[in-house]
Amino acid sequence: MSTVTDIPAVTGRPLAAARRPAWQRALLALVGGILLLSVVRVVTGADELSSSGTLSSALALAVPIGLAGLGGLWAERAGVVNIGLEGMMIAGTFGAGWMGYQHGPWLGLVAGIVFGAVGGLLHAVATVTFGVDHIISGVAINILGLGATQYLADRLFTGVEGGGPTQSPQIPSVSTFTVPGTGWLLTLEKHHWLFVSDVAALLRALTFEVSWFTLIALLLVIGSFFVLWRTTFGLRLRSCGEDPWAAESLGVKVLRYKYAGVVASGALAGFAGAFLAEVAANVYREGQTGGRGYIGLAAMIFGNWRPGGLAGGALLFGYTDGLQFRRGEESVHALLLLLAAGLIVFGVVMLVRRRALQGVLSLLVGVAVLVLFLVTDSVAQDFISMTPYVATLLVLALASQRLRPPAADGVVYRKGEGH
Amino acid sequence: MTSARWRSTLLGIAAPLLAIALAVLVTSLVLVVAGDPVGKVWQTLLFVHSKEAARSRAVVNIINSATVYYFSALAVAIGFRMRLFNIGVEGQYRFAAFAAAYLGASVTLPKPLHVLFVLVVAMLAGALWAAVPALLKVTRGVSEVISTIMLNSIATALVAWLLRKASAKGGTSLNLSTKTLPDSAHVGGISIGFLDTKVQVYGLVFLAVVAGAVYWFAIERTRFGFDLRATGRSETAAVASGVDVRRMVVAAMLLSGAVAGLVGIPALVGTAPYNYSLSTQSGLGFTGIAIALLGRNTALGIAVGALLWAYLDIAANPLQIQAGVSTQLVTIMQGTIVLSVVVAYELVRRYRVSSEQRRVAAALRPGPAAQGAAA
Amino acid sequence: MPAHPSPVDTSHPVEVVIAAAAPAVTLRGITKRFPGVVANRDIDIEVAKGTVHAIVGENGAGKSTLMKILYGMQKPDEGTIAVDGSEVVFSSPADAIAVGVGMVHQHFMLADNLTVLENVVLGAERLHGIRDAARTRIRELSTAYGLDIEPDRLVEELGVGARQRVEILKVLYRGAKTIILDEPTAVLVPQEVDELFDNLRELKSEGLTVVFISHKLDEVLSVADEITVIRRGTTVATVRPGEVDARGLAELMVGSELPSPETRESTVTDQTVLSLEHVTLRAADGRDVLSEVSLQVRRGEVLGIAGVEGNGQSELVETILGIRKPQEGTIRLQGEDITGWSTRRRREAGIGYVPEDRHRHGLLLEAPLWENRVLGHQTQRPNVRGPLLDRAGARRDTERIVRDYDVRTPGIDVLASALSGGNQQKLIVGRELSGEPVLLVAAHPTRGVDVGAQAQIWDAVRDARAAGLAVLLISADLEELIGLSDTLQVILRGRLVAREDPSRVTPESLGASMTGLGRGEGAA
Amino acid sequence: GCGGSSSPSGSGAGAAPSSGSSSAPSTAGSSAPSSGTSAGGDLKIGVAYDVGGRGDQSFNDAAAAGVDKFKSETGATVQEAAAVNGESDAAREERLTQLAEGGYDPILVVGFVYATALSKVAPQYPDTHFAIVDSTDAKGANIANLTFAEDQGSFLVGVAAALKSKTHNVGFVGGVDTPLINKFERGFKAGVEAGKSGTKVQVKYLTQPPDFSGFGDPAKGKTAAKGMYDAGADVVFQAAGGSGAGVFQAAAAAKAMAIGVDSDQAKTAAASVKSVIITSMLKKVDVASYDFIKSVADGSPLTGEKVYDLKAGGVDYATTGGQVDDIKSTLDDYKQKLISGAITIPSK
Ligand SMILES: Nc1ncnc2c1ncn2[C@@H]1O[C@H](COP(=O)(O)OP(=O)(O)OP(=O)(O)O)[C@@H](O)[C@H]1O
Ligand SMILES: Nc1ncnc2c1ncn2[C@@H]1O[C@H](COP(=O)(O)OP(=O)(O)OP(=O)(O)O)[C@@H](O)[C@H]1O
Ligand SMILES: [Mg+2]
Ligand SMILES: [Mg+2]
Repeated sequence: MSTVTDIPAVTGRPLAAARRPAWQRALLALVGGILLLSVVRVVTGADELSSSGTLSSALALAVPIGLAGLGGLWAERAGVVNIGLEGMMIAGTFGAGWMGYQHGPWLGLVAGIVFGAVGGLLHAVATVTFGVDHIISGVAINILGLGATQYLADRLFTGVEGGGPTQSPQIPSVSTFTVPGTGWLLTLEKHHWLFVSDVAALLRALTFEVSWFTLIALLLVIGSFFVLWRTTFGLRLRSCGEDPWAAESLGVKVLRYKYAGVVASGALAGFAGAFLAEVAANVYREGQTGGRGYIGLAAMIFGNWRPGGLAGGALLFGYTDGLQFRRGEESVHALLLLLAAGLIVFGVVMLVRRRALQGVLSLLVGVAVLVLFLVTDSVAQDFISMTPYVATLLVLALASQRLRPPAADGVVYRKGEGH
Repeated sequence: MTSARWRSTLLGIAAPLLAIALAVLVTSLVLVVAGDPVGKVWQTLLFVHSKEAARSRAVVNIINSATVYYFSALAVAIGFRMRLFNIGVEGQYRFAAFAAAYLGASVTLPKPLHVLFVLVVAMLAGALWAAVPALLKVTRGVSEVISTIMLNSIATALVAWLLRKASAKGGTSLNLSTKTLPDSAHVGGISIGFLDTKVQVYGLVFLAVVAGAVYWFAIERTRFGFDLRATGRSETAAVASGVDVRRMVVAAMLLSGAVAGLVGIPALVGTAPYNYSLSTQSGLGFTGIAIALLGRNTALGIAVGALLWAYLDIAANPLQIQAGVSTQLVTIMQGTIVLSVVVAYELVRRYRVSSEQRRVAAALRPGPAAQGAAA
Repeated sequence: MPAHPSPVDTSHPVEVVIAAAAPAVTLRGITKRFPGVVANRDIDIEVAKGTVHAIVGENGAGKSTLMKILYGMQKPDEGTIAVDGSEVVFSSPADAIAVGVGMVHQHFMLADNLTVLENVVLGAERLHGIRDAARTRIRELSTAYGLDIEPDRLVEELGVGARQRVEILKVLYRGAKTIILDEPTAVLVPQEVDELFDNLRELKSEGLTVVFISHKLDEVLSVADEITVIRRGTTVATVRPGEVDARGLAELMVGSELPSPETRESTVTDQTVLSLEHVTLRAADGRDVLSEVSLQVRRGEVLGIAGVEGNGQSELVETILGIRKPQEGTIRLQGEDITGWSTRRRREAGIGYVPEDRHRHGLLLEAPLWENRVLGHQTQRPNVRGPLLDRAGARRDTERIVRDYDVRTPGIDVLASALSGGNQQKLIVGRELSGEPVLLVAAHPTRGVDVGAQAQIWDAVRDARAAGLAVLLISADLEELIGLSDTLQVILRGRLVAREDPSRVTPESLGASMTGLGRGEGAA
Repeated sequence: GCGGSSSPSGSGAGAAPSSGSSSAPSTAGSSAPSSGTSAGGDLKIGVAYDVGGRGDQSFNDAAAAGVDKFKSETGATVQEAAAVNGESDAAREERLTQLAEGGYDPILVVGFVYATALSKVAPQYPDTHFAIVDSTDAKGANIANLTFAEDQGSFLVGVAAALKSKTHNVGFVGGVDTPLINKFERGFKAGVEAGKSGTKVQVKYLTQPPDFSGFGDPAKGKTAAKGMYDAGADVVFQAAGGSGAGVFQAAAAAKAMAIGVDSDQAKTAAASVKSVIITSMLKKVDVASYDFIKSVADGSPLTGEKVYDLKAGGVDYATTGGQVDDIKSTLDDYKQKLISGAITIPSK
């Protein structure tokens, strides 16, 4: 009976303390990522891979997706699945267009947010008050958002100079800011040096003619993290998504927090819509969201229901989406090299972990992609438009997925009826 | 007992009736606010002033649309029954419809076999496209919500490319299409005797009925269905009971994809131009989600939902042409109905609970016989 | 304010002696109806300040419901609540907390994915914020009451004992004056129970009031100052421990004798049903969760596994069931190597399974009882015929189980979630003993089950054992473990570390060897 | 539909056409009382629009402008209906049937997606006159196929682009990758090559069918055009419907040039971007629709294929803003060569 003392306890994990803090890991990943990209750029000569133009396009394309994802985050952290983001986003584009063309972009933004929030409110009434299945309500809101805005646009924009049933008149532009004295970044970028130029391009993308809306969006990501993880309000809201009955048993007014989360969710989706209408374009246009609400939802899941992760997901999508517009044939071809490297590394890792099938498969595909890269020198137009979707799938398939949705996400909660 | 049964049937009818009342109310409100002619709209929607022929055509068109929706919703429902969210029916059916149209036009077979061939190709192609998210989920843990969203877009690009490669059109045509299916692959329409119209019901409407019956039977009456539902209700309990959840994920996804593959087929083999082209109907996968939910994932409920949906779709034309109201009203109504139905069911549920409590309270009074946990 | 019982109340067989001070809690005429069931009917209870007041009753008697009403989680249909002599109306637990009532639920009310700190401060953020001040306060309380709680751990990493202590800490953190504990001891080992009772006495000495629910009557007698018995939703007696013994209490509850888990004559044969040889199971991070476990269960034998929760019992069970695959070792059932078999195949081969967490692993809460009868036996008669469900057969057999195991339910079409915890358990046990299994893997088969039903379950297990069933029993109830087992092994940190003789071991010495302190014969 | 689009599937399109649509009250389905008295005043005209319908600021609007012109001249009755995104052939068929059944004649059908439906409906109403814009797939004695030589018009703006480009690098942004938009691309490329041999042409389509959101996603248009300008282009031709607004924005931001489509967009685009639009490829659907209705009113209805090419004045380039005045003679030269057949554009 003396042998037992040295056996490790069964419960409990290796302590997280041994790992670096999250921000350090993120920084490391960022530097590693840039370096990898830089090497591929130098090897392939595809300069668009990390040009400031590509990166600023990536940012512009990522913002609406990220905002929608952030909307999803707020709702789902409060335990309400929000598949209605698309509809709320559509409402946002309409609100921004309608108010924006009359009273300028800032009031347009407010209207976009309010319209999105109204969609959120409807979702909250259905799911929280009436206990309706969250998916049903979300689908209904997508349909309603589409129908109602088209109906309203027909009523409100027809006959207005520059407008029509499918689009609003022009909305005045949102101003941008440029950090003064950073012109040298461009010079540096133009040298195409390994790593240095890529970093310069990144900095330039973040400091040159950036829309104020973009800045607000970035702040919202950080702000969401702060509010949800560092405040009482956030703790209560998250507890409603993890275990509403436990929260209820401690006197948390669960319904109220769920309402707050879902309405905030709608407001953020509305912001995403306003961004599309006012920054990405200068009009409300029917069908302008083009499924970005769903992509936002995907980004949120991709990011494991965390603001940093979803921002990463949105940026990945925005980057690969933007890249196809930047000498796509050549740039996407260069991505193949990156992909081949990824697959081969993954295959080796899998083999080391004795998962033969996955390892061999991945190696084979990796080599095939490498061969494809070597024997071709561009990717056909026809396939370029798949880039962001394929890239997202591949990253998900290669990254080990330990998804952890809020435990009571999507569960219909009725007051006083917990088990 | 009989009076209790009466009550429960009554309550069962109450929910849909309440839903319709709610939807009518909300839609009328929208009309009033927007200043559209409320009375005229409802008359048009009910085909009050339509000619006999138009009404007959509408009936046939509703059945045809509903047939197509039915497959789509059924495909979605198979996944839903085990909490698998297949948003990818859209991509699956378009990929399958293309494959079936293309391969169907490139073989020569005698009549019944040729139709069978087209059906089998469609189901296999749908299942193949659905296999990707299934495998990604079970081997790499990729959420099917993400992968199916991505695969819809990938299918769009892929099919567009294949269609361009395969297109039989040329000259001045601005369409792209596969070759026309030969006669042997056509399924004749059915004329409904008492309806005064030349438009015919898709021959494959029977396949939809059969699919619904098989679905009901498989889900409610077989071991497989039990395992599927058990997984949906509690994955942990299902695992402990011996269900191999990974295998269920793959099976449900493949079945869902196979049924999705059928979505495009009634129109493909049932009406001219018997090919897949740029004007082939799209968006059915998303409609399927709404209808599956509307029908609460049951075979019968989905049938009712599909008919209702189709009816509103068909009403869009007269609404524009006769009542002068924008077709978006139909979209608003569809959204409203989905919400009304679920809200109505919830209200009826609450009423049922509270009336049950009152009943218990009343039953308690007489004496100690009614005491106890079991009432 | 009516601080004293109204004159209408004359139904109490034993009158409560009312203390001079206003009672901590007075419940008057509480009635609560659920669809199909009256959970509480005209209940009257008075809890004196600074006492431990126990509430006992059969499964489904309405104890939990009553406590939820007192805690503001459910609204009574009729009746009044008074705290410290003044009448109150609770619309949510917040109101109850505000007047100093706290509750520990038996089904933990903890969010797994939040830290201990977050779970504790939730709803009481105003006291010490949500960061350092709160952390300090938690450490203080933890030390003061010997709770041994680390605020920054995720709750999902904690074992049940620790979770129970977190629940208590939650209540203490809020400075509750009246603490409700719903079956707090069901998951604790004796040492932990003792610690808990020490804590309760300490709380009492500080003037706090404790309302305590348990099915373990000797525990109740040892710790309570007053005991209220509830039968079928209404109060039938309030007694003091000195006035009654366990048997008397049981009779008040159910009108039957207090049963004992003792197994009479041995039925052990020499035919091995289950054998594990050097089974090692590793977690994802490579650590051994089970190492080199070897054991045998024979026909007619009950092998008891004793151990503090979280030492690999769940993993052992799941490995035998095929839910987890061991990295090394062999599992045999009746001589056949089943290591590579699926769970389904194992269950078809005759392994019955009573899981420790009935809500997660044992039931489809949203399905009717008869479908729950099918669960786990989807390929066996009378539930199926070939690939088809046999609804009639399953329903008939469900009715048999409801009858034979005294499952209190309005019918077999109600959802499993509507049954009280104990009745859910009876249904599961009944199901798993159906269809003549060769091996029963039972984790805490009588947890949360009242004394009457407990006896029935024990009898059922004994009968099956006599008919040749092999049983692997895991239980936190050491009396049950010692009483039922033919052989006892102790599991500690994934290893079988000791073998005990159930005819000689006492709960105390067994408890000691479970924590690695005791001395037993070394075992591999 | 959720991931789909709501944009014209028929044509790359631009802003409102020149002729009178902004002044006309454009509530769908309005049947104004006849005020005019000239021939055709008792005509009941039916119009089936493609997705987007009247007021889409695109080619549906162009068709509507022709109808409006006729209506204002004669006081004819007009009944309109628009397609729904991604609908079935049966739904299209029903729309045409309802119009025909309602006694509307002539019936103008806008968009190639109607071809199948029209070829089924037209034979059932042999006395009704139909015309379909952008398709030759539906044939019949009572069908006029109104098509346009988009490639010729695009050729001319291609020449203009090549001549105006200082970087010898130009771009083409197509809304959706369909044969119709491919036709614009082919013409444009040929024109660029003719204008200045060796000029680089960057090509990008925003979406693939049946995802028609490429016709209504200005954000994508902007990103694509920005990518081209950043990669050295200084003129970009857009055939991207509603997404074109984004192309103009990108041009303005890059201080570069853009070319509009369908209507004279230098007139109708937002004030802030008007100056970047050096010319537009004009596709005069209004002329075609007016001609067709008039022909029916005059008793000599058009049938069969009618190609609106340069010769027929169906396509052209715009000169608003005077930015191509310096090369006008060259452009007109090419125009003549195209008309005479001295230059032909490959059809694949
Ligand atoms: N929310 C509810 N809905 C319907 N019935 C309920 C609900 N809560 C409790 N019941 C029923 O009320 C009765 C009393 O349940 P309660 O949980 O209070 O019993 P209990 O005394 O705690 O039993 P146990 O000892 O098994 O825990 C049971 O019949 C139970 O099924
Ligand atoms: N919404 C509900 N609908 C139906 N039944 C419910 C509902 N909520 C709770 N119940 C059931 O009523 C019973 C009382 O719930 P409670 O949380 O008190 O469990 P419990 O009786 O303490 O269980 P245990 O004995 O395991 O501790 C439980 O068995 C629960 O499943
Ligand atoms: Mg209880
Ligand atoms: Mg209990």
